Amino acid sequence: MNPTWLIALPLGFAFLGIFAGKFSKAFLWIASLANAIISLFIFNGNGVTSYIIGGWIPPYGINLVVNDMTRVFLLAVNLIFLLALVATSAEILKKDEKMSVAFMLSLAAINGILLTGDLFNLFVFLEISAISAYIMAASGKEAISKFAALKYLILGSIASSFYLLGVIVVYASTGTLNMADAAAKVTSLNPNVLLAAGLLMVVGLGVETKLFPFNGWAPDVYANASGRGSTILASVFPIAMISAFIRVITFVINSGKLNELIIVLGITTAIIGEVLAFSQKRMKKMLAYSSIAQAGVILMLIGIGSSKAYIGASMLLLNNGFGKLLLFSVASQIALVAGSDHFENVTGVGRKSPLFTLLFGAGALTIVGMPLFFGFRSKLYVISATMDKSLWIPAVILITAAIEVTYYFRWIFNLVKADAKLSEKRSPVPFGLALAGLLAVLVVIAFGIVPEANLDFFNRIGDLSIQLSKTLMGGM
Amino acid sequence: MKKAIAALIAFLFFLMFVNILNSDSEEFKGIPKFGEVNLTERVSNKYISKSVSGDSGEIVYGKTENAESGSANMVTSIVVNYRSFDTLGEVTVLFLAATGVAILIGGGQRKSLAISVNPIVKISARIIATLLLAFGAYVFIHGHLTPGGGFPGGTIIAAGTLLMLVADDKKRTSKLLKILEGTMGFLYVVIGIAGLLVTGSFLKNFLPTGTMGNLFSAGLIPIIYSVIGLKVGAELSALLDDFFAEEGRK
Amino acid sequence: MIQYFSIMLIAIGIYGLLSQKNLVKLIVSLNIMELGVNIFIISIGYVADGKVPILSPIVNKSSMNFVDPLPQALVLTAIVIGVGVTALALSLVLKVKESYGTIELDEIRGDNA
Amino acid sequence: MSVISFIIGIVLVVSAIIAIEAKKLITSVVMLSLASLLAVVSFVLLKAPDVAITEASVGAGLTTAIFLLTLKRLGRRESE
Repeated sequence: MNPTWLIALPLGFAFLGIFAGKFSKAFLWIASLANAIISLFIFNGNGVTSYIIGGWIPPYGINLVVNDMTRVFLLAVNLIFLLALVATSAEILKKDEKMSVAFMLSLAAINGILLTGDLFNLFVFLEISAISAYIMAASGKEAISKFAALKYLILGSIASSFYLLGVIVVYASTGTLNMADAAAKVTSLNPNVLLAAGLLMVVGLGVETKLFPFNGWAPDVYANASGRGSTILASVFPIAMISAFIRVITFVINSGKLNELIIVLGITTAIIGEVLAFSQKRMKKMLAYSSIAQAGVILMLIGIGSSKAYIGASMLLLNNGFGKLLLFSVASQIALVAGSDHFENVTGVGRKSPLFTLLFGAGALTIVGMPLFFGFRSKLYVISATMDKSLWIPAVILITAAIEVTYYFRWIFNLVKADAKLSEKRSPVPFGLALAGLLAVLVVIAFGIVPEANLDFFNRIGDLSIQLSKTLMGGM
Repeated sequence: MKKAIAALIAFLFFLMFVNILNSDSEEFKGIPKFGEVNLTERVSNKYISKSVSGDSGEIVYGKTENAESGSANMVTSIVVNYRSFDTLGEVTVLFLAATGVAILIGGGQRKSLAISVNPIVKISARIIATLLLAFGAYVFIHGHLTPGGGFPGGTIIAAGTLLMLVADDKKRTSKLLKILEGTMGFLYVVIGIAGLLVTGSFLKNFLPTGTMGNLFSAGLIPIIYSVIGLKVGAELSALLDDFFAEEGRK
Repeated sequence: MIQYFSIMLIAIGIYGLLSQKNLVKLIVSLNIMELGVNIFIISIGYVADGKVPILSPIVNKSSMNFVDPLPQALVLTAIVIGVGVTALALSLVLKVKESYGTIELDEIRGDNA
Repeated sequence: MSVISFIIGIVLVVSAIIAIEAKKLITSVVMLSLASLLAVVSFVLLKAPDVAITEASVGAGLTTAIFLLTLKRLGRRESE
């Protein structure tokens, strides 16, 4: 199956959707369902394949690269996107038809980011995904969502200019834009030029991956976007952005000094994120800071760059994707039921509707890494994988997990606490949320308890990253 | 104080860049000095000689037939042929931004300007707008021979619309613009999928290229540029219309 | 020469983004920065005494000395993306002004606290 | 060539600084437009006519139009 369909289908439907009125919502469903099915087909394969676009061989033309890591991420992204749509299907946004267009384009762009093997093409897809993210960020009801979106837009535009500058420095000195070709040629470069290009790109991708100190936009955007917007931003986008980070920073640039910087920044991000998450009074803000912390841990692992670290990072990334899907969709619904998502307001909401507690609890438990859940397996793997490198990193992971446990349990206990203020009326859980939520819970538990052998595809990610086929990535 | 820190950071950035600009040495490769680029070390060398799929000898304007990509304008051949996928993305960015503007501030009725417009101005505005439309079409149809192409062509069309919006209280036609915009974008994707089905590669040219320098000489390029031109024109017109519209006045 | 000026433009844009408090000014700074980036990209492909990369009756052979066409194609994309982002940013500014009544960062932050 | 590009570069940088430091927003926008036009000239000097045409129509023309329309909608208090 040619993966170009993953980009072309949502793109085509989005163009039709702009004048199709009510049908554009149907198009969104068709496109995401079709994408989920296609990505299942693509998942059934292994090795590295390059698909050329326009009939021009790389490095002259643009190509799409499918490797074992991409396969897992593609399936995860398209599935989570579909589940997020189902989970938030009860929500009605302002100008819903046009918003559907933005969601379709974000789906196309995310698949493009995961697939492309060209530095400049990645820039174009990053821009599409970023602009759709700004629109999602502005989709909230409160006025502050517009201000948050504007802040995000300004930071994001600076970032994309920096990324573009980095790409141009690479092009000027190596004469190519193809990732594999560039990766082979940067080794003969002046280390200062390489480091400068890498720094520019780290700033550029750091904003989107929420690396400290470029993550100031995230809490306000996540906390104030609409339910659907924040769920997709928090669960689907990180997978794509971190995949772009891996491709560009570690496979193309791969400079030792830069990797050390990323480890340091990652640790800082994780600790600051957890500490701030601990002190939050609003549920979605707490989740936003927790997302930042997760991103920090994952980026730290990418900075380490060993095969096992990649496997661990991918596991954490998927765990975060499914967990945040549950948490954000439930938190948005709770905010709707309780009027706001402040700590005092949501007290006892879970007692009225136990399903809320179940879904929120499952999401929280897999994020903090409780046994039986996928999070436990991934954190255990990460700790054992990084133990031999240095004791610092497992220590950081344990400390962050400890902070996570305290504040997530505080919120869960708050949800089930008896509160006299609440009326006796039960607040029903929308069918879509219940369905998608239970499916996501099944996934995280299944990944947590199935035997190691069934998760063979994770090991293939690791195999790949050793030989990560700098030459093969471009299919030269 | 804040300004001083900002200036310092900007200055450091400047220094870093000047440093890497002067990094090309015998020992290591860096960014070539201004004007001393060796094109044979870059991929563009093959775009110029049109020999990506195999050496085709020297290309001569007005003589060479069926040259690769066929466009006399090399920038155009890169934009809509060698790297057409980027351009599809670029069109999508503009489309998405226009949609975002419509979500945020679109939909209102536009406020009529405070000054009354003389009928002579109205009529001449219509004439000039028609001329601009024709000129815009000329620019994007000849994109493979002369500088220009779909994006400037579309913007010139939008300039005509701007003129009409300023000088003339015509009825808004934004629904029509949306249909044009959407169909043209869809057409671009369909051209790409046709390439995928006919030749096995998304967006691959499946039309013959004629003699270099003729109007019909570049396969899909004039078609795609016309699609882009119309799309960009409709998009930017709708965008300007949204900025003219006043929220809350239906 | 023009290369240094383009970097200066980027630096001025960064300075503006860090020091300005007015939302429209921030977007102006962003545009200046993008302008600098675009000029820088074009300057990367300049070849001394190079020809415009368009074959014509006068410049009619592909073996002549041309400037690099690829950066020009990239800048075309970057310019169009820039205008899209600017339009979206300005419409967001209009929305912010509508809800907060101001476009000064300090006053908006004051409202939120 | 080098004298012209030097002059253009100087004016470009000065207009950029005025655009950022100006008190009135309208001055800012006009100076941005001027910088954009000077960039068009420098694109021509760098042998990039395609980019020059696009920048002239999209960058200098359309962007300025959108900025001015925004200033008009923001009202007098903010523009001055």
